[in-house]
Amino acid sequence: MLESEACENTNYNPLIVAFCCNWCSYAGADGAGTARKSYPANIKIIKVPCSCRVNPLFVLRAFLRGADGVILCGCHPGDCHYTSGNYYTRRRMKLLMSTLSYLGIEDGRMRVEWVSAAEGNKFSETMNSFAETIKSLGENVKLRDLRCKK
Amino acid sequence: MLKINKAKWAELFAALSAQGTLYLPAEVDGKVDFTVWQDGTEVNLQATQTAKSIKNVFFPQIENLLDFKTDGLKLSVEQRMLPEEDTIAFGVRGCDVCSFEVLDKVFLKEPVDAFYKARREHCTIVSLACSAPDETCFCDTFAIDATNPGGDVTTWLVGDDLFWQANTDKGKELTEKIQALLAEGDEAGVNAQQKATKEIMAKLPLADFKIDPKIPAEQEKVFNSAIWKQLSDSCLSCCACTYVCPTCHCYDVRDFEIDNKVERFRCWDSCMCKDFTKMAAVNPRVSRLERFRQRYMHKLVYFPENNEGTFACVGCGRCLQKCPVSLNIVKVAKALGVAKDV
Amino acid sequence: MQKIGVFVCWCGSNIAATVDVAKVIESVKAIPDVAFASDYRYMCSEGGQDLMQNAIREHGLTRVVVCACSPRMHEATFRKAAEAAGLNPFLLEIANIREQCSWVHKDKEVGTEKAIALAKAAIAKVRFNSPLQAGQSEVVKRALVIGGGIAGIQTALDIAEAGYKVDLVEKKPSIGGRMSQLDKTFPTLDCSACILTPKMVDVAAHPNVTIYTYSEIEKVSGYVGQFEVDIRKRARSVKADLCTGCGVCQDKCPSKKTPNEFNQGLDNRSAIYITFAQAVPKVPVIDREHCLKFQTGKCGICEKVCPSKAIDYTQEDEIITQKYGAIVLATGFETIDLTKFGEYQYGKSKDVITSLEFERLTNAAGPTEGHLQRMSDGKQPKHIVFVSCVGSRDVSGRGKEYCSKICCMYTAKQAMLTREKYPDTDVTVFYIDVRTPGKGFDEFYRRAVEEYNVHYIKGQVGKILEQGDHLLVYASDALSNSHISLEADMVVLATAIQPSQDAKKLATMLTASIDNNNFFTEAHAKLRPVESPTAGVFLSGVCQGPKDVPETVSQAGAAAVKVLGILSKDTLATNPCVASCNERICSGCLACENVCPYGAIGGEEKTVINLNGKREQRVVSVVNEALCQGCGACTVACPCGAMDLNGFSNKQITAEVDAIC
Amino acid sequence: MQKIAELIKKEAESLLKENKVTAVWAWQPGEFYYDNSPVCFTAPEQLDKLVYNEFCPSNLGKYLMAGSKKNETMAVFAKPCDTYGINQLIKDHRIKRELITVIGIPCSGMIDIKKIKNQGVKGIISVSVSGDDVIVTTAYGDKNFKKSEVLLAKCMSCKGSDYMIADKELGEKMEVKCQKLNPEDGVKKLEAMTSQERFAFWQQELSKCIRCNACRDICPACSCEQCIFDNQEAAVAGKASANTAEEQMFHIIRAYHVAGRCVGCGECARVCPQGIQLGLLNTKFAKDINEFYGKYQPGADDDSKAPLVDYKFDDVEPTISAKGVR
Repeated sequence: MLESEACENTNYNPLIVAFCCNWCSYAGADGAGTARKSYPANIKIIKVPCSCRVNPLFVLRAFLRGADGVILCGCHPGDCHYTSGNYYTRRRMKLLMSTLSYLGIEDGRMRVEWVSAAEGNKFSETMNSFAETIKSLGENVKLRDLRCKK
Repeated sequence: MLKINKAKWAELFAALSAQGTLYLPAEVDGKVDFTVWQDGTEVNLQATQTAKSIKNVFFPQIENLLDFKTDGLKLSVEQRMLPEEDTIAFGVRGCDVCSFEVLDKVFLKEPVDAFYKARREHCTIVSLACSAPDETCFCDTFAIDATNPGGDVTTWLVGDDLFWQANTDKGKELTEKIQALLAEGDEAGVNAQQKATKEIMAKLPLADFKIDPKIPAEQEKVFNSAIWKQLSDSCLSCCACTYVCPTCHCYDVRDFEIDNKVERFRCWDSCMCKDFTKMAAVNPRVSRLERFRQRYMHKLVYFPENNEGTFACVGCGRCLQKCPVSLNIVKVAKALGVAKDV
Repeated sequence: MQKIGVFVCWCGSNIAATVDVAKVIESVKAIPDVAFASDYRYMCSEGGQDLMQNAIREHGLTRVVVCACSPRMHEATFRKAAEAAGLNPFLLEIANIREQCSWVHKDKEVGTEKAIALAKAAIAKVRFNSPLQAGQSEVVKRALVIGGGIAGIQTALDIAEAGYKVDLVEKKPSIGGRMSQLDKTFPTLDCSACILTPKMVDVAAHPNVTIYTYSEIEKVSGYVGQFEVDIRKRARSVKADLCTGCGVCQDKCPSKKTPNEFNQGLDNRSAIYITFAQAVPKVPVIDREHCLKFQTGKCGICEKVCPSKAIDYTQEDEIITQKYGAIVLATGFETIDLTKFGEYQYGKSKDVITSLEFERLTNAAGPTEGHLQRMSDGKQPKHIVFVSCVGSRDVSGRGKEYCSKICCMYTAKQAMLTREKYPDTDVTVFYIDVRTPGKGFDEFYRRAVEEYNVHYIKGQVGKILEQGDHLLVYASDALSNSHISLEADMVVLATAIQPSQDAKKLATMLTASIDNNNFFTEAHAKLRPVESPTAGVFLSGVCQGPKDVPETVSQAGAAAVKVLGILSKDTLATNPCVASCNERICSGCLACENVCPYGAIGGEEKTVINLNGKREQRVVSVVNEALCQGCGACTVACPCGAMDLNGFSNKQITAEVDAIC
Repeated sequence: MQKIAELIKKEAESLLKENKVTAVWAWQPGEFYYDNSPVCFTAPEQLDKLVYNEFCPSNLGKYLMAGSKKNETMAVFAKPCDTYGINQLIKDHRIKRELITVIGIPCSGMIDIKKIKNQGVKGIISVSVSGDDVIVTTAYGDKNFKKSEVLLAKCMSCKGSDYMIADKELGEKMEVKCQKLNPEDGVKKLEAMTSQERFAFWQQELSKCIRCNACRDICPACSCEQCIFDNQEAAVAGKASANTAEEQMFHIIRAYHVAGRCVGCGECARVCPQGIQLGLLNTKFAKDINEFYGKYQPGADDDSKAPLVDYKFDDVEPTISAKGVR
């Protein structure tokens, strides 16, 4: 099993793409920075105006290009800067995640979290826990385009 | 004529496989297709037709041509290696054998396609005569003898015996390598089968389907036929017909970018596609009618005009089976009135 | 090919300590279209900006990437600087290598590697940035203030004084808010009503102010400069223009069993009532739920007794739709619900009250006309225990984690006033800490202890039991590390305060964000404390966080100034990062229209040039750029990618993804 | 069916003769009885070629798009299942309702010629159907089948004999008689597998894909002016299969784009030249939508809000539990 191999390989440093909405989660990430709450460096943030800007295509593209995990962070439901953007995100990503699981992709490679601007702590905790999950899952081989070897 | 009994086929395939990568019709997931033989491969020599044509072996759907690499501001270009491994294509039906004649006229003419040429030169074709033609078969229309399909070696499957006859030097060379497995055989069985097969073919619905060899001369009339509209209206513009066709050979060249590298590859394309051959931003054949007409004009008119009357169709009938809306070259030819349906 | 300039900021040692800036420069220089790369100690300084501007001019840069702090800090600064150098401001991107790199990673090698990756992602994105032109939208020269407490009143007055129209909306029948319920104010001990009432009168009388009491916000749409708000003016059942506020109706009203909200339910009021004597407007309102006329159809006494024929049972709610340039939230606070704090017997014993109830109890206009007496038997309490931090600084999950800030001071005030008025009453205060940072605050507290002999015990009250007509208070004494119990006649709970219930609803309507405790979030904790993250929406008073009166008033003034900053302009630059539809490929399915939160997209049958370059007529989506706020919901709903978002285009985001992976 | 074919012919004739429409979409015969093609008739004299039998599986709705742009009046014959797709196209503004006349025609199920041929039948000369009996005459002799056993998969999960949209109905409604299949059963079977098994299954299925786009081009929910996969600007355009990851991407996104819009007509799976079980993907989305957001049948109407452009405040959260996505 790939999973167990990766567990043993402690040097394995998964590549994680984090899409963060500008108003809550990106600010939350800034908050984590201001409070010096660390998280693994291989998590890289892409700023989007709202979590509803994240097209499932971007998520798949990241996996195709070799990301080991993709996390999408937005405002808490009800707190969307654009009133209802994250409600759409919630449906879109729910279905996408369900389908990825159905296709036999490891559950947990993709995650959606609601992180508010005030939750720098939560941002850092979420990122640490997600990185742990991905570490335990090992490298993404199932969705990767073989041409994109790192 | 030589022969080999079913009991020894496994040995035969192993021996052939030792001479090069052996492609043969095998059943995978309920479908028969050309597959690389390995121990345990479910060889199927009964199927009239493989789902995809042998074209895939010589002209794969996707092929890397070269790589660009950047190192800082320096750019280097690396050619991909030519596919020069020896291969054997076994169990190729008459129609598919003839498809090479069409493809050769395209790829081996100047400028020669090095990748196709390398594959072609390193391949020995072992054909398999038809004994159970299907209603969609119309190779006879193009004077292809399915019961004597040619290639480097011709084989016939009669009962449990596979009869073997080398036709070319390449074929003879291969035969010598596996001589030990082959026994002398009697032609009578083969002849009887050929006769029976021809009788069946005569009963099939497309037996009388012929294409007027003079149509290239009537290019303008055919081109302007009013019937194109009704025909093309029903076409979905998908590429199913193109991709299963053993003679369609259009491709697109594309780049795949990865960080500091670009892989340039070619991939099959179809003149039926909206985004085929973009010139000055758009496909010059803007309407479905024009694109639809192009494919059939090419097969029935332009290609023979440029290639001593050879139609770019071998009557394999795959498009008849695969078109989602049952449009196909037979329907088109008949509708155009270029068929001599006696 | 682009000519990209990359500028890497040291931010003193903030970045440079964890990121090898030189190495970042070296890496980006190896990217073919990076034409210039340089580092600087403080890019945001004038010198840093000069460096960038000179490079833009000298090297003809077509795109700029600044690797520095969060774009939330200085994106605007750098874009402005780029614009001054002749580059379209939207051709600049920030790589956040401080908050999201140097501050969260310790290892220099790791930090440097990540900084390079972030720089590369920004470079990949900026290649596809397109020059954007901010449009202009008109400013409606009118402000809306939601909440008619001291915060709202002050903000409204300041805006009105500056010469702009302002509407003040209050949910209750009168303005005045919490401050009108207070007896005295610390540390000066002025009478709350005496200082508030003139303000109420001023605001009511001001020609630029329109007050909507007994009204609520129904709907908000639009954007800064152009908000459109529906205000539901609830039916008072009294014609305000005829009413003289004589009060005969409430005297004669036979239904007098409704708990009086103004007195925190300590006494009852009539169904038709004026909230309090100084109410503005001094017009009663019929509480239809408790009115006999409305409930049974029989009665109608108030109509008969009203000398000015002002009673109107047929009045209906009215929706007032008005446009505003800016909105101020001043929705104030309430005390938390104490049902989870069973140990204090609140609600079970009538003699356990909240400090706000205590305010009413000691107020001359309160239920006891200012006489301190027990609600159970009317006797004057001889020993009062004050408990501070009830539900504040509570990590048990029952209360609030934050400090309610005002309790220490008002508890000292209440204890001191009790001792002054009733010297024979013994007063004990249990506290966790006494926090008195404020002008004259600590002196005030010391007076309570030293001059008024209020017993302060550092410790928490664990349990209160009723014993006969006394209360037995069990507590810990943290200083002597002992358990104590003492008898009390009355216990006053310094109950935590929380934002008003309406905050959450309003936050959703206004798309202003709120924090975990439902306080409105400010745009920047330090530098933009009165602005919400939503342009044109400002915060005044406790709705943003616990505050006392003077702090509230100063923030109210600050919010007014921010509003004036908008109202004084004729037009505002609009956000050019809006959605745009490529009509050539738009199929007209209008999935985008369905998801747009702003109604900014609509379908139109249009003649468009199709993909073949031919004209054809079909339905396509059309974006109203003035309404679009740029969330991007439509771009994902669009299956064919016809809908894209300026500044965050499919290509830009894809390029970032590719660069990172 | 023969009787209905006559009714259709008569109806088409009167529509064209009375100039009520300029075009009529129906089917015309091919070479082998089983290979009928969709066709557009514009004159009454063409109608002798009109055919309707057990080999008319195509939904003609999508063909109305081109004429709709030119404001042509068109009539279309639609089996009950076809009406879902037509509604979806109207909802997506790809067909103008006022231009089209939908004529509902009864159907007792369409025969899957592949099922017959997969049983080793070759050289078909003619097919005759009478009730449940199917007689296939071949160059190698006659073969008999039961219609109920050789129906198209989509007919075995027939949604019923009601028309979701019809300006006129011809003949009497018919039922499909066979062992009914629930399309969700296949999904459930896959869901019950382990993650690895599912991955292996989809690897095998999707690696067959040759990117011919037949699934997309036949789909009544895939009606974009330009598919995102044909748009070079979108950076996902791909013509050929480099490896399965790209195929996965194509099929996930295609299924995702039609999620909540896929009417479940099963045409994608029917036309796939590679026999990929595409229905298992689309049905998964439909099943999830029904489970998460309440029952929804795309194409049952032309004005409801599709689940993915709608939301509820208390929608299920996209969280992961130990057992997978819940």
